[in-house]
Amino acid sequence: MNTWLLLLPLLIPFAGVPLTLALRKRRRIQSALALGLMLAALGFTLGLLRAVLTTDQPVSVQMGLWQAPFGITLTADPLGVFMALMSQIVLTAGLIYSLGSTEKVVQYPTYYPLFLALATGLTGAFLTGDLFNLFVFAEIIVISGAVLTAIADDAYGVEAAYKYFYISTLASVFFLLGIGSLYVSYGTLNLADLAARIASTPSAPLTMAGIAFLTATFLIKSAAFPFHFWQPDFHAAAPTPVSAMLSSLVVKVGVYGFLRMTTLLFAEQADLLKTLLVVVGVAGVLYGGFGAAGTHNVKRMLAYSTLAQIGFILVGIGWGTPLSLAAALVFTFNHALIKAAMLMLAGAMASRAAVKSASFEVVVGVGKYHPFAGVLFLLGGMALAGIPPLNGFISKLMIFWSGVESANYAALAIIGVASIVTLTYVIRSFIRIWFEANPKAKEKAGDRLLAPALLVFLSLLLGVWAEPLVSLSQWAAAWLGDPALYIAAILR
Amino acid sequence: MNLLTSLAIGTLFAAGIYQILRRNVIRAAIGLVLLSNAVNLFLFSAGAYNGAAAAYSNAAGQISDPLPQALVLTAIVISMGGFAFVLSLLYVISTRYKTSDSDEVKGLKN
Amino acid sequence: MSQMLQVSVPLFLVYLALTGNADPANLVVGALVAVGISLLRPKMNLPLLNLKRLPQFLWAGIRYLFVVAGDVIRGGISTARIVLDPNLPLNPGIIAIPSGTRSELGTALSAHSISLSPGEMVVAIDDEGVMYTHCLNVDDSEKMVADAQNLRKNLLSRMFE
Amino acid sequence: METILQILALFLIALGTLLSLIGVIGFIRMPDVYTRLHATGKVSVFGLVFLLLAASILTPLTIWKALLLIFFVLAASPTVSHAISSAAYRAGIPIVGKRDDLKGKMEVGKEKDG
Amino acid sequence: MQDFLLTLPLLLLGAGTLTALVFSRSGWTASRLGWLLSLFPLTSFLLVLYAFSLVPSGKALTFSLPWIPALGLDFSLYLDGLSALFALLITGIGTLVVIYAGQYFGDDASAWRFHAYTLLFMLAMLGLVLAGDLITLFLFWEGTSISSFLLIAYKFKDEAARKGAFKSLFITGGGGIAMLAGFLFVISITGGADFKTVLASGGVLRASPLYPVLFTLIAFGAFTKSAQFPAHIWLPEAMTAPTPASAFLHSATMVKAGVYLLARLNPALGQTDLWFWTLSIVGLTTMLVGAYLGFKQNDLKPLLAYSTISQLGVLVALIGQDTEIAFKALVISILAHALYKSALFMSAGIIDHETGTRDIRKLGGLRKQMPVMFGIMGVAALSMAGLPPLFGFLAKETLLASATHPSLPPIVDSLFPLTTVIAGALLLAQAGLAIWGVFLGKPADEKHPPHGHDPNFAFWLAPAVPALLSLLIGLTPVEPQFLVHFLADAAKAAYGDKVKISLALWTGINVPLILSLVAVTLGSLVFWQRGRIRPWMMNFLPNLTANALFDGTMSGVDWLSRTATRLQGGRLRVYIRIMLLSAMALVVLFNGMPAGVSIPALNWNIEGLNGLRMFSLVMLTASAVVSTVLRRDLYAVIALGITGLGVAVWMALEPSPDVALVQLMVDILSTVILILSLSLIPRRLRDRANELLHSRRGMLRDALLAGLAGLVVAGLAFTALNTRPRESVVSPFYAENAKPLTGAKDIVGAIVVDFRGADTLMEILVFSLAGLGIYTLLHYATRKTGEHPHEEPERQLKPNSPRGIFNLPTSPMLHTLAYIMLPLAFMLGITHMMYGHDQPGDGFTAGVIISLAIAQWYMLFGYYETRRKLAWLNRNNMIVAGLTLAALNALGGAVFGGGFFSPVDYGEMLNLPLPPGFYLTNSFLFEVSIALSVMGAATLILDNLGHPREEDIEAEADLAALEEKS
Amino acid sequence: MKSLLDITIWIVLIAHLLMALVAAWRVWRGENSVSRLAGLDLASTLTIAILVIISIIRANIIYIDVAIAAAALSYISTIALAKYISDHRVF
Ligand code: NA
Ligand code: NA
Repeated sequence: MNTWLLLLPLLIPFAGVPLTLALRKRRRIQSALALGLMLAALGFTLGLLRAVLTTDQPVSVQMGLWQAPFGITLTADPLGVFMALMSQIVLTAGLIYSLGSTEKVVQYPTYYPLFLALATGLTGAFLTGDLFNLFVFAEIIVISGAVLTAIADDAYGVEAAYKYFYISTLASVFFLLGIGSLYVSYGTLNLADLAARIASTPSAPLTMAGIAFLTATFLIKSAAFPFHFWQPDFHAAAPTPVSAMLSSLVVKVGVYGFLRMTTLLFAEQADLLKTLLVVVGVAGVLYGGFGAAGTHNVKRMLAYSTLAQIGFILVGIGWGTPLSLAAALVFTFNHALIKAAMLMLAGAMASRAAVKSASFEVVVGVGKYHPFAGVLFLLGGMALAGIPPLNGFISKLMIFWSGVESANYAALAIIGVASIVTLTYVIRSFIRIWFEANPKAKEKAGDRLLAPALLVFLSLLLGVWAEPLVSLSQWAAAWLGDPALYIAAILR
Repeated sequence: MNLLTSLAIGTLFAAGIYQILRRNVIRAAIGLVLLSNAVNLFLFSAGAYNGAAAAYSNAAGQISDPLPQALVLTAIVISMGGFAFVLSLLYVISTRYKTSDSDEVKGLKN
Repeated sequence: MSQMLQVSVPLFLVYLALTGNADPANLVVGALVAVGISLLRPKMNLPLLNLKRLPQFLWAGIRYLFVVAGDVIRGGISTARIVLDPNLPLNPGIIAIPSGTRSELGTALSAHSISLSPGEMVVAIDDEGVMYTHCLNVDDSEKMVADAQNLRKNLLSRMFE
Repeated sequence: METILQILALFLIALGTLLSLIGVIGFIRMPDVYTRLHATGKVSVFGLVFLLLAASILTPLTIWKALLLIFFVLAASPTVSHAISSAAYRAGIPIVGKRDDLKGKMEVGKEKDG
Repeated sequence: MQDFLLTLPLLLLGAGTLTALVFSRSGWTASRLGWLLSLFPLTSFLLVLYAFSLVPSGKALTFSLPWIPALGLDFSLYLDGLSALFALLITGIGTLVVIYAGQYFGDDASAWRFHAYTLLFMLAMLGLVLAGDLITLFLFWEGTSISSFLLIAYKFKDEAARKGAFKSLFITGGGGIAMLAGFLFVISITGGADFKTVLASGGVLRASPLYPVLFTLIAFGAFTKSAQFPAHIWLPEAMTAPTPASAFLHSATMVKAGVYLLARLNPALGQTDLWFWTLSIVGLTTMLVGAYLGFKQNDLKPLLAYSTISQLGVLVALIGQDTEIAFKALVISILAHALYKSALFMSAGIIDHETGTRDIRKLGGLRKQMPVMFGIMGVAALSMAGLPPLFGFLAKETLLASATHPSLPPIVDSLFPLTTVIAGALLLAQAGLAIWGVFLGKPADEKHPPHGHDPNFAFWLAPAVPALLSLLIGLTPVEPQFLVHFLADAAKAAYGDKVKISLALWTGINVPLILSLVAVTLGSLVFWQRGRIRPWMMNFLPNLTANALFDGTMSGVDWLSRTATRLQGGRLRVYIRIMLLSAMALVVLFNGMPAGVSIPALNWNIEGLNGLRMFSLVMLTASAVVSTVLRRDLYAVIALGITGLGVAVWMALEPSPDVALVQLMVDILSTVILILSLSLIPRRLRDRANELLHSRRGMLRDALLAGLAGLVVAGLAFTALNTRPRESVVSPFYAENAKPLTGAKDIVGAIVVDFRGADTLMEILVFSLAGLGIYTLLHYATRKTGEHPHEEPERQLKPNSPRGIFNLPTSPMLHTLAYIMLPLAFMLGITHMMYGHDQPGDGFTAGVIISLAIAQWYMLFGYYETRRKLAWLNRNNMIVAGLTLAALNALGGAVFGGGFFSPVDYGEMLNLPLPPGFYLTNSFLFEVSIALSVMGAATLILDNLGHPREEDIEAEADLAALEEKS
Repeated sequence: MKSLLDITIWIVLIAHLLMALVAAWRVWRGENSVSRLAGLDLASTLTIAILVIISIIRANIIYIDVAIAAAALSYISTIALAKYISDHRVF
């Protein structure tokens, strides 16, 4: 039973690719089917979470029943299922938005197949227990994301995809170099097995090289400063529903990678890495914050903001205390919801602008006719800035708290100061779009607001009733605290 | 031999990087191919001691490590697909930006 | 039907060559595969050959092969001599050789066998079936190739008319 | 019998390599593209053919499979030389030699370097 | 049970907000709505009163609800004297403000928004003072920031409102963050957030080494909120808010939040030198600055705002003291100020509303037209001036009393009274300015005297009530005991010890009284000489404001932002260089280059095939390098082809025939598509970009960078080669089990389709996505923008001209070859699928082989003829079939083989008579599905890269339909 | 006899690799695109030959299977290049 709970969230979107492609001539059925499949996958993921929670044991499947470490392991440990659930929720919202989108791209026959492929890649990346398999899933994410961006209505989509792809290729190269280094040192690819062997012989000739290259890889994947260059362009140019997924989920693959590195694979050697993550994170918080305040386009602003928010998360991982890890997880989850919602709102406003663009001088004053969107945007912005009663506040509270408790005052001070910048750009953009006047702005229909409304509601809910998410992440963080448990659960 | 092999891999990698850094996008694309070749060769050298026999179950004597070979197969296919996609991007860029100079492809900035 | 056979029978043989076992099951599978592939064939303008002329076809074909082989050896030796001669006695040039047929296949086969033999190489072919051939030594190629071509031509015409 | 076959194989290999060598020497010595194509396109191919025959003696390789491979090579290589030479002519690469029946029959490219 | 009582006032205000929203569409006028909505704050006022009557003196009423147990956080409320004082002010004045706002907006039906914001703000404010723990307090604290942002920006059409709103939010928000950090420090020290714990652990807190930090953070938060110098600058600009909002925010409530916080935490954090000095200095400075700047104003509202600032300074300074009298002064001043300042603000609003201006230069002589307002405003102003017999006088007396308290340290004991007197004098002068300017004096230009008359009762009722109260409390002969105890409780809560309160105005001739007289005389002098003094003040350092600080910060932020975004310059090559260097830096940082790279580790034995390896290595390296130096892209591509061959040979020698085969196929495929894109991108474009043809700038730098990277990788490979084990950990398993478990001789093949089948499954997805992506990009995304128009069918050669490879049709020779090779390629591919488990080749090679044969057709017959001749070629459906089959096949493993992806031998199951060496397993089916999807994708790639301009029937139809839609 | 055979084969293999190098050299220094193309063509023929020789040395026909596929397809890239050289378009 549990086997299927683990397999289906991955298998359904995968099978959805050919199915929706087969239905490419009947767009209505195609899109409905895509949403249906995604909802089904989400349902099974919830079931999976329940299974893992009740048994407090990871669910794992050996593909083809080849026992670990020889076959490929699918693993839903608390962290994995946590991330998978996050992805599926946001992906569902993304599909809902696509159904109501006015962009041409959603009408292309391959849009939904590509979207489901993205879903496959994300779910798989979080649920696989094998290093190389993770690489493959990451590649699925890269190619589907790049394609979806290249075919965007936005004329710059191709450029964005081109830059993203080259930089991702760099990441893939680093990833393979890292995998090779670890394989030659430990002769295995299964994460649990690898972790066990690294623990027993911490310093093989190429261990550190492996760490270095994996670090570089995940720094690119998580678009952390100074490996971020692809991100603002890419997230700004993609079709709105896609950019929402990219900025909220895709960068989390890197975050996930660092969580695995610091808590599972290199639990012993991770001190340097953790320090590095704090430094990089702080840099990202500053750079992203100021970039967001300085850029000329709402979507870009939100992309830069992702850079900053990832910074917060990396700092949390770097501090590495149970509380800070839990904080990082809560932050990860909440940011996914918020950022998706905000990008959707930005896109929705762009779709209502005189010419379809998200740049400020176009969308300024467009909010005049859309007060509801304004309320959503203000709430989302508050969440982003960590203002109660929205979920962003919980994230900020926990990060700050863990900083206080682990006595990391320097970093804490900087990110504290930087987080006022968030408030600045959020409020400024709100003022520009909803308060300033623009003669060109006309009453105009655009993308539907259902999806962002749902996400904002969820953010509000998770702010007011934060207990479930917080305890969930503490549970996951507790598991991260003891890699032996994970290893034992897989190699049993 | 090891030294020569590793130097060859390094040279291939360097050539790839150098090409990727060319302004002519076609050269940069060629760089992608060279890079993936270099990485694949590296994966080979990450395999356990390369034996005298191909990795077939009926082979006599020490066989070469099959796992990296399988990984390389996957990596080749993946990078092949990506490479083709990049080429299509380059074509569109050349029509949209009327250039094949990667330095002139900077509509997205700040 | 005969079209299909003309495609699938050779394919069947190729299958056998590739798999290299004459197990009855393998013959069946091979036949199925061959037929299956021949179903995908594009409509081709192969000259029909009816089965009662098959032996004649084969006989002509074999002779054709020998002619070609002869040319090849002859050309090979002459070319080798040229290449290895210290002062490279070349007299290259392009000469026009009419294939004498307008059918694509016929021209193609002639051009192929000419090009196969070292020393001559068809550069271009026009709709009349004239093969513009590049030769290492124009003078001796001209006449040799010419009568070789006659031989080929009537062999081909016997194979398919 | 065994030995005879091996001697035959040895002969074939030697012959094949010889042909390939001739091909390469021609490839180096010949004055222009067209003449060079005679060397590469054919001679070295026959070298390969003889090697295959030898292989069918020395290895489990069946003669049928060898013949199939030979067929591939022999079918392709003349055609390829034809393609290359026509491309060269079309591109406007001049031929060495006085006689050229093809001259003026088709429009050719300006640039001397395809 | 009674605890729940505390939630009711909050719930009521929430209900009020919702009611306002509900009535948004009703079209009710603001005044009607105002009356209705005023019931909510009124009721909660009464409820608070009732609840407080239940509180035993000196105790507190608490309510607590677990909020985030995981973090030990509760949502808790807390009612004692201090919170009651503020709660009653908020709800009481709130009630009046709602009514007043109703009148102010008259029959404007869109003012429901304002009502909603007001009630929302009231909710937040009430929650702030009723909060029972630091976190709950913070929740409401931020709430007040946001809702006041909305109130200040209410008239968002004018820029000043937007600016003011942003400024207040920025400053108070920044303070909020600092405060949160401070709270977290407190919590981590005391181990609890609720006030019971915090107030009880003052000793621990003051002793903690972190005390200075947390004090600074919390004080910063409080100061920003309570507009203490230099953070006071947002308050005057917040006057862009509609007057009802100003009256509420800036008299009774929001600005007092900081005061409340300090008073609340005084027992825990107070009574230290740091506390005393900081609060005294900041408070007194603010008092002076506010009083001074206030006297410069001509507009009534800023004038009142500055006097508020000055008052807030007083309050802060008082909290700083450690004397009973100070806290007596504190509570009295809070009450007094709330009363007269709200009255004054509301009156100012009425004046503005009736006469259309608030400028005291334009106003004047209105006492006849507006007697009632004259009365109300007069009383309030006198109270502000601190003249008997008004409540304000008492406030000032007690203030002076604490200013002259003997316990004060030197210097302060002279400065405190001095500043108090000066400030008092200036405040009196300001009060005079207001009254004189509006009612008594003459307007600046006599010709246009202001017109206006008293509004209706409902409008002036709101200011009348507090004004009257400040008169009554002063005049009452007998102290109202209730009030006394009430204030005493409040003061006790703040002071932490009993505070004796008396409301008697006359306490005999004493120092405070004398100082008070001094202040009054001084003030009267200043007012009398205002004609001289104010112009001088205007000219004296006219732009000496702390705004410079704010603007400086803002422009700093902007500068940093511009710099940050400038780093994103748009040049991919720059990005890659930076990333590459950083990555190499990482390798160095992690010390990833092991010492294994040492010459002794060399071994030069050229055994086995090493010699040949060397040749192939030389070949591939040489051609790779050559491909970088060749000038023409075409040559580089050819050289790349050689590199590919070299790699293939090396792989064959490794020995790994499977990979060598795939490498060969891929080498051919990538050469072909590279040539395709050469033909797509005009050569002049490529040459213009080719540095080898002109500028060589930067090439050396790139060469160095590349060399560095190459060295690192070489070192990596060298270490790997020298340290790799003779036998991997996992591979022996594959070697032993490939044949028995999967029936495959080819171990690599077994890994690809069985042991690690999941990788392959996803790999073919990637490949298919690439194909689909190219198709969509070239036939949909770029078509809709009409970037490359359709081309007429291929150029034809003119009849009877010699044919070769060039143009179309190509020569018969080539046609024949194409005809022969296609079915052979199919056959080859099928054998790869069927026997791939025993020999090199698999589904992927099968797919590529067939696609290449088809590509050859495209070359030799052209697009349209090929599509016509190979009608069965539907790429998308091939991908559909391939991926579906792959998924089903994996499921088949689960159904028949016991596990997802498990090997199943259908042939055996159905005991079919299959030829030896061919097994109808799901591995075979997997190969088939791989072949199908790869074939589909590869054909898509070749076809679309080769013919971006030709029509694709399916796409054309789709796009046509799309056009109709839009 | 056997050893003689071995030696010959080794020599042959070295010879082929040298020839491949010659071809590569021609690609680097060809007087025009077509002669470089001819070099590539020669190199791929020699690659097939090398595969055959390896299979003789290893007495293992799996290399022949590789060679077959190579022989069946390697000319396609040559044709593509030729077509591009002749009129700057391939398909
Ligand atoms: Na890649
Ligand atoms: Na295989």
